[in-house]
Amino acid sequence: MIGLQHYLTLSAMLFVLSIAGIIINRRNLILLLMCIELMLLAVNFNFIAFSRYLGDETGQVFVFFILTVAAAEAAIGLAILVVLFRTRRSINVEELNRMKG
Amino acid sequence: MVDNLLSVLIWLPIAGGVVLLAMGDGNDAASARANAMRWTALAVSVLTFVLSIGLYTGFDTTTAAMQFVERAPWIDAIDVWYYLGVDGFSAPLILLTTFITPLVVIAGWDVIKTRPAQYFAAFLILEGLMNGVFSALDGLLFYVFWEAMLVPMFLIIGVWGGERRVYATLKFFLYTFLGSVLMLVAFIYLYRLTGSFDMGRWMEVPVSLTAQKMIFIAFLLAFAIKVPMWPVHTWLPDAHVEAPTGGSVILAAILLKMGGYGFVRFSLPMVPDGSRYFAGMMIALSLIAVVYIGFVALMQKDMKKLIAYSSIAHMGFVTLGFFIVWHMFGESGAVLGVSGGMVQMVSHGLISGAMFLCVGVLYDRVHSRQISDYGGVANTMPVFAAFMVLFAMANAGLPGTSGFVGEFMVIIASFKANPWFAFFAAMTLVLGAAYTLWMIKRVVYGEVANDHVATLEDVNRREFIVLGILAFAVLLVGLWPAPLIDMMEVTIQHLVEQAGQTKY
Amino acid sequence: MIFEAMLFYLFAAIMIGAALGVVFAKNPVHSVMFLVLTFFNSAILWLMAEAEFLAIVLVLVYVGAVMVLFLFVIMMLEVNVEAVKRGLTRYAPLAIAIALIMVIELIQLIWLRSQDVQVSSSFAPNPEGYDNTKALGAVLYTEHVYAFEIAAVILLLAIVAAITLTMRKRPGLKVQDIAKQVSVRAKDRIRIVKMDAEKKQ
Amino acid sequence: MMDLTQYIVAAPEMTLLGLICIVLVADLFIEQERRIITFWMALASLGATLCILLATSPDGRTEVFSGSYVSDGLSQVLKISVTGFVAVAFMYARDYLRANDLHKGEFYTLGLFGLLGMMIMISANSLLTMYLGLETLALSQYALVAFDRNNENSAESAMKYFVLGAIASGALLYGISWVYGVTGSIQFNEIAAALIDDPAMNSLPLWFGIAFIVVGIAFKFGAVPFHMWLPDVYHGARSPVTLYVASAPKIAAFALTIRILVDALGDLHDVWSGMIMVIAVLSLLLGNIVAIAQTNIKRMLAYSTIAHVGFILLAIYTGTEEGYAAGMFYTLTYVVAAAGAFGMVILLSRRGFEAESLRDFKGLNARSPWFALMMMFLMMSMAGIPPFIGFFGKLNAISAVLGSGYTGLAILMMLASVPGLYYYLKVIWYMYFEEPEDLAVLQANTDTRLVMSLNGVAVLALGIVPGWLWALCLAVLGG
Amino acid sequence: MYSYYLTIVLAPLFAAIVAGLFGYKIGRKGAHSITIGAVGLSCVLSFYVLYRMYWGGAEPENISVYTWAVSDGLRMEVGFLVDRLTVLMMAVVTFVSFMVHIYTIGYMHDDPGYQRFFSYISLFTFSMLMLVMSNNFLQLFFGWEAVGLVSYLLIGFWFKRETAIFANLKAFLVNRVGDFGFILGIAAVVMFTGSLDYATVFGQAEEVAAQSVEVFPGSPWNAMTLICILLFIGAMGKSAQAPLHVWLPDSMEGPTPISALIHAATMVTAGIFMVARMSPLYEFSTTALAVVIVIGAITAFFMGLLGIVQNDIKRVVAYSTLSQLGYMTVALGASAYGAAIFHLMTHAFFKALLFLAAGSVIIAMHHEQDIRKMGGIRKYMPITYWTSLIGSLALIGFPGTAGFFSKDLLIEAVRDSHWHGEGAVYWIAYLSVLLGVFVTALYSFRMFFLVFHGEERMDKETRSHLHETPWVVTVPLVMLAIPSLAIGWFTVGPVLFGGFFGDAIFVEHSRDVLAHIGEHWHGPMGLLTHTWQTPVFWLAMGGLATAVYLYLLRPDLPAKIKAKVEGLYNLLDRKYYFDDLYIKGFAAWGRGIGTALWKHGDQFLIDGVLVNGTANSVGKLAGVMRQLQSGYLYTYAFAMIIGLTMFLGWLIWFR
Repeated sequence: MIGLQHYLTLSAMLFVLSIAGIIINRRNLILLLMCIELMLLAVNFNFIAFSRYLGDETGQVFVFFILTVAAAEAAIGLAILVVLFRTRRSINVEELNRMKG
Repeated sequence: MVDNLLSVLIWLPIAGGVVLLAMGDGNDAASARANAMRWTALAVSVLTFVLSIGLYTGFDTTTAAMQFVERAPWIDAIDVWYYLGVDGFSAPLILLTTFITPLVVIAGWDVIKTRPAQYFAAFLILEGLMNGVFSALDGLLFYVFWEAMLVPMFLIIGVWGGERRVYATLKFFLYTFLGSVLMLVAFIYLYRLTGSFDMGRWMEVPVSLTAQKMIFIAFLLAFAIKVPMWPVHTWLPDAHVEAPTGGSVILAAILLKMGGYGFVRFSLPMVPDGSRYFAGMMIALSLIAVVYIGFVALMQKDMKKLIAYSSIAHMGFVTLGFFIVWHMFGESGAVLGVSGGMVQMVSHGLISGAMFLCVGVLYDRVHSRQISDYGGVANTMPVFAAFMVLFAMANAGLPGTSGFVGEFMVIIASFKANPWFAFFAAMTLVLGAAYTLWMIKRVVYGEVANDHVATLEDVNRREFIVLGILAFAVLLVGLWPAPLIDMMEVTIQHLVEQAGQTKY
Repeated sequence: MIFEAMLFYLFAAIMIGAALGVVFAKNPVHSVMFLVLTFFNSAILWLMAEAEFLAIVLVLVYVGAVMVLFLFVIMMLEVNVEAVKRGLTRYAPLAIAIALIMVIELIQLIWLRSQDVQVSSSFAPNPEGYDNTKALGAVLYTEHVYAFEIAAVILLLAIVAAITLTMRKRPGLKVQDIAKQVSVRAKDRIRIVKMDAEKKQ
Repeated sequence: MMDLTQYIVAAPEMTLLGLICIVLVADLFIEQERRIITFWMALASLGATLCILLATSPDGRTEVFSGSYVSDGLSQVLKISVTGFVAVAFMYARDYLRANDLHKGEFYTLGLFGLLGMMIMISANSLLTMYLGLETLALSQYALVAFDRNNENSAESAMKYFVLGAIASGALLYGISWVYGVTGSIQFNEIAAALIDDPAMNSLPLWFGIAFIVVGIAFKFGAVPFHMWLPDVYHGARSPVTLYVASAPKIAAFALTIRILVDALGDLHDVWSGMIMVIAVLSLLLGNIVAIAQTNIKRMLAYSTIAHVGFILLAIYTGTEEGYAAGMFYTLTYVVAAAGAFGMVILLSRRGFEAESLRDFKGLNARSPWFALMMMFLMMSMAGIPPFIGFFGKLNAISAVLGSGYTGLAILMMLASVPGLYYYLKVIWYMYFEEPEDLAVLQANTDTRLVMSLNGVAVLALGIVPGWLWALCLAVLGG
Repeated sequence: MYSYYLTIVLAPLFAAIVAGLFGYKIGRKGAHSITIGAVGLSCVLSFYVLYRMYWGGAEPENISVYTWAVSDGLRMEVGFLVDRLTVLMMAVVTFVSFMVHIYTIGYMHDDPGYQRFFSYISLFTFSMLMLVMSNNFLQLFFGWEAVGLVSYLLIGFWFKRETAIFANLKAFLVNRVGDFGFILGIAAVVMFTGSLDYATVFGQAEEVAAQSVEVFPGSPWNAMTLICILLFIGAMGKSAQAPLHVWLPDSMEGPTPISALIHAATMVTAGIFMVARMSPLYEFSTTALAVVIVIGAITAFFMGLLGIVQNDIKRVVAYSTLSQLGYMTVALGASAYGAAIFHLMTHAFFKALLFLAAGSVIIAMHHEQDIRKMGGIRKYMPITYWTSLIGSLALIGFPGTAGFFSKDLLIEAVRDSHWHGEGAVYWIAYLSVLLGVFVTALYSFRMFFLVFHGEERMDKETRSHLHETPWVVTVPLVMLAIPSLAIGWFTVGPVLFGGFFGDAIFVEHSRDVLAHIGEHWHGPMGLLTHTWQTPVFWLAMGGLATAVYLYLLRPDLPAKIKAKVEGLYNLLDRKYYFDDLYIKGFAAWGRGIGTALWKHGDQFLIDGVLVNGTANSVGKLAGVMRQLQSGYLYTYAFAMIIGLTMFLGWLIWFR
């Protein structure tokens, strides 16, 4: 039977995958932003699963707000990306190390 | 009489220092403004000293209770009080502080060329804070003064010091800070135990033996570094060498005393069992300081370093005097040892201060502290030579000078504790004479060694006054220490009782 | 029920595959496309969990707006695809190990240690006449009105921030000025220059 | 019909939001030369908010918006503080921004949005509100860090901040989802009540949720190993932004911690305290040690922040009211000193010159004894030397730790501050013992100087009368 | 009488202060007037006190001047104990000092440090008086060290001379080694009696002697033995007993009046005085007395031998002083305190005389001190010659001179003190003093003949200026020659056998050799008439004759003898290698330890490894740890994830 745990598992897989994506990626900052979207998706899975399991809409409301915030976040993230590209002419993760130590 | 005398002694110099800072930088040392600052500084410090005499005249030598007590709430939430008072331990040290500070001001009169206002202000503020350390009866208040004092000293060494001043002053600050952080932990532990920062209650509260040992070690680190005891002494020679003359004087004369003061004010009465447990180790360290450091001092090539090392050796007597208490508890001798340690502190304050001033006099003229750069100073500076030999003799513990009193009492008392203690302690008679007089031989006596020495001018009036006053003090304490000892006697008896109790 | 489970596994598998594609695709545009696929599949899975409203919102907002934004930025930046597609970081093996540990931890949690959750029970069916959208609407403007207002603030903030960061007045930019165009006169456009006729040499 | 008057307790937020909108719109119509008007409007907004805050001081605890908003003593004090610090940040920022052609109204608007976010966090009573407040703050901070669009460092640090911040909020959300899943509620008091009703909830799923939440909190504070954004952001952002980021948001982070870990999960102290302790100790050590190696004062202060966070977290770790109060006291007093220190960086900077290297402090005593003195006060306060206020922060924190019986931790806290002292002394050393390399006159305006002086004197004055603040902290956290 | 005592002590102090601080104001004349006046006053009053005490029958007085300090019930006072021992010492000290003051006017006539010198010797007089008049150990120690200080200052009076400042440092340090024992002795006294006051301490002597103390675990020492030996170590330093004698010959670097006053007559006898003063203690420890007698005997004989090979006129006298101090010490060890003090007194006169005479020669020779460059001075300096002769005869104990009475009886007392048993101790002591007599005569007249007789070996320049010294020099010579010659006659009886010292000296009855000898005492004439029966006389004459033969009749012989016994000669010439042992041994060793502890202990281990090492490793650690902050986003994220994973792992597996 498909139930809570299946959804949770799916969510967990997505979550881990997104994190792994962030760590192992050294190509492209846009990919990082996408991984973040994936991560939020994983969270949303969790909320929906729990919401259904508990029979309580609060979880879904939460998802609603997460989606909103994620959109805003994506906007700002992309804006920063644009700024970065304008100053650097690059969005390579490997080159993002002017400050360290 | 002044009401709130202790507060005045603390805040008057600090206020004076703030006024000096506010008067501005006065970078031109020759300007009338700079001159006005000097006189202000002198006036404030002398006034403080004059007022502090009231501490002596009004002192009741028949009681071990705190006197001149002031008490006002400070931080209600954690029961911290602005609580001041003096007893036989602190009153002489406050007098010493107020006595030395004007001398330091005079000694720095026209020697300090850069930022005289800040220089004098630093000393005045330092004086106030030191008085605070000695008169605080609230643990937190004590700690505040204790730590705050590091800041002006840090600046004095760092700004007006010699070549390697930064290294020296950082070492000084970090070393002493390292020592006091654990003391703070111990304070807070006691606070949690009693719910109060009142040092009187800390002395009464029962503490388990394990805790006492831990607290003792925490205290030990703070005070041993300050004293300094072997092997945590290495900051001192560096700090002394690099400090300006005034800084060295204050450092040797008063700052080191805080370590000793800490032992009698905190370690012994608050954790008597812990102290007893570690007494053997403390005695061993003290004796190592006397002997080991005596040998090390012998080989120094730098006068200030030599005196610095001799300070360590002399302070070894202080700690020795304090920690032989348990070897003869219940008999006579315990009080004598502590008393000797206390006298040694005062006396060392005068002598080492004077010695550093002597080196300062030479340094101002030749700009070298190396023994090898001198020789035959007596030819060109006879008066100075007389002073220097006098202080050297005092440093070597000649009877009739203050240097003898404490050493004598401690040796007598420690012989009773164990003849071997006295044996090693008395080695200072030989070692102390050896390193001090060998230096005198190489610096003061002999043929004129070089052109620098040939063109030396004898002490001027300013230097004469400073050295003369100190010489008088050294001889006075040496020839008639009774007033000093009477001041402390009852308090010490009380301390020995406290140290003998079992608190767990 | 079996059918439902099969569907779930099918879409879940596609979703995970698409997510892997997001992470490992070499071309960022492909990544975005994989991400769109992931979102679509999630929407289907959410529908299966009877969260219809959110499923629709996900498709509309995410796929419709956010993903387009991503694509737009990728295109705008004209990132040299070849230049940025080289391999993984040197942490990759370690990162995968850590990821595996984390998966193990989460599996532990979800399948073995959640005593209070009944294993493999499907969700309780919603009561008769339940309308997901209605139910959400009922609480969104009442119970969660404060959060709703804040969300509005966040969107406003996002607008302000994005504009602040990206809008710039370039000096050489050519823009139309209608008023100027309308009020233009001939003499502004044409200058008659009198020249001497060319001389014969 | 609902009783709308109940919403009066949320008046500060509402006022602020309204005023932000006014500033936002007004700014559009203000010419660049008169941008100062925006500054004054922003300050006026802050002033108005402060007035409203003071006017609506709550007696006891009030919940509105179906329990998602709470107003109590803690929120009151913290809100007043953050408002004040944002104002201070603005005052420091003005001249700097003008001198560097960065004087845009958006700086103030974004700053005010951030403040709104902080206030929302402080008053949050549900995980949802907390999350939204957190995002409001975070998003405005991302934008502020990237504010100087032509600066490579700013953009880079903003990017790092953004990505890591997003991961952290992702983790936080994941944790929230588990807490919600286990307890069935997102309201703090309901969670707490649920935990009491059903002890079976105290199990691994909940703990996992807590772990993820702790990650979010630790990130916000900048505790090791979630600290890595912090040095880069402090370094890369322009100094006024650094000042902004380093001051008020720390208070918000404290509120976040208290609201979630204490209000909601206070009974699970033994679950989260272990994690808090580990990250606190790591922060203490790493912050103090790595700071030694820094040559950039902003980076140095960043690492010192990490170390201070260790102190704050250890105070919270104790799980006692006294510990929480000590954490609050420490946070507030640290922020005063941090604001001053970054303010000094701003003060020393001028057009085209960022005074962010330690060497730029060389010989400050010769150039300006007064500001050298102020900087010394600030450094001594951070180092915890009495009688400056930083000392009392340390004192209370250690007292709380010791009071809970963690002697070893207390000793560690003190020992760790010894290397810490070294780098603060280094600043003083440069200011006092070295000759100036650069004899340029300080260019700051009178009011900036005044704020700087007040800030410097404050750490001393507070140190002389620290009692009221401590009593206040105890009172608002005393339940 | 209190004010008298106070005047005696303080007048020289006052003069010293005036001459020292205001020397340039009052001038040379002012300086010497005031100091001589003050010391003269002291001298007169001392003799008055002596007169009152001895002839006037005044009782001994024990007066407290002021309380120095009281702590822990231990009263530390400054006070005077004036009894018969004290008054004798006071008289001797002030008289010799007075003579030396006068003599100094001539001797130091051309010295720029004239006022300083007078200040010092007056200060010395004060210190010495404080020492002898003390009624407690504290003041004793004060005087003890104060005379050491003045000695230090005076040996280094010509501070430009490298040898002088070497000698004064050496003197002070060697004395400090003695004081090291002395202060421990005082500490032991306080430990067992709880008092510093003589009267109290002596009163408890018997109880103390019954106690024991474990100095080394498992070997209990008698408390009194410990006290007495420790105190005696102090006496060894001050009275230059082997092996702490090395400073005294070097101290001849000081001006000659000093050698006379301090290093012959007074200060060096302080040790003798002290032991005599402590006789109530020493009498309870025969072990200590045995130590005393052996040390004294070794000093008496072996230091005398050294005198034979010395060529410096003052050093010869100095070694003779060492030897004579040894005699006194032996007497102390034989419980013949009276004899020791009596010898001390006569020795003070004739040795001061010898030194001053030597000084007179030195003045005449323009500060040439090498006796090989003298000779035949007799005819130029008659007064000096005759007074020197008197002094030398007194020194060798020529019958009738003061030295004769004191030395003869001293040796007799040693001979009779059988209570040490007939073992090694007795024979060492007795043979040493006997053979010492021969040696004394030999070196004394060797010097005498080399200086005053024989061919004139000085250069022409010197010879042309050679003449008798002025009256300020010769008058003291004469004044000292008189008692050297005569004082024995009328003091020997009363001092030794007449109970002169009263209660001041305590001798346990069975050991009271002097009383034993006194039973056969028939006055000085009796002693004189029997003298040819004693080995002492013949030994002295033998020594004299040898000197006559070697240095008057066959002046070529000594060089030949020297060549033959070169090994022995070198041993003597290098003073038994004591200086080498101390300077190349102990001093170098001490410096080595110092360097080692400093360089390896302080600089390397503590500072280098522990302090800076820790600081550096923290710094290095910082450098390493900052590498963690790689600047790469994925590292940062990775760190967070690791942290998160650890949390989760901890919660699952370890909680």
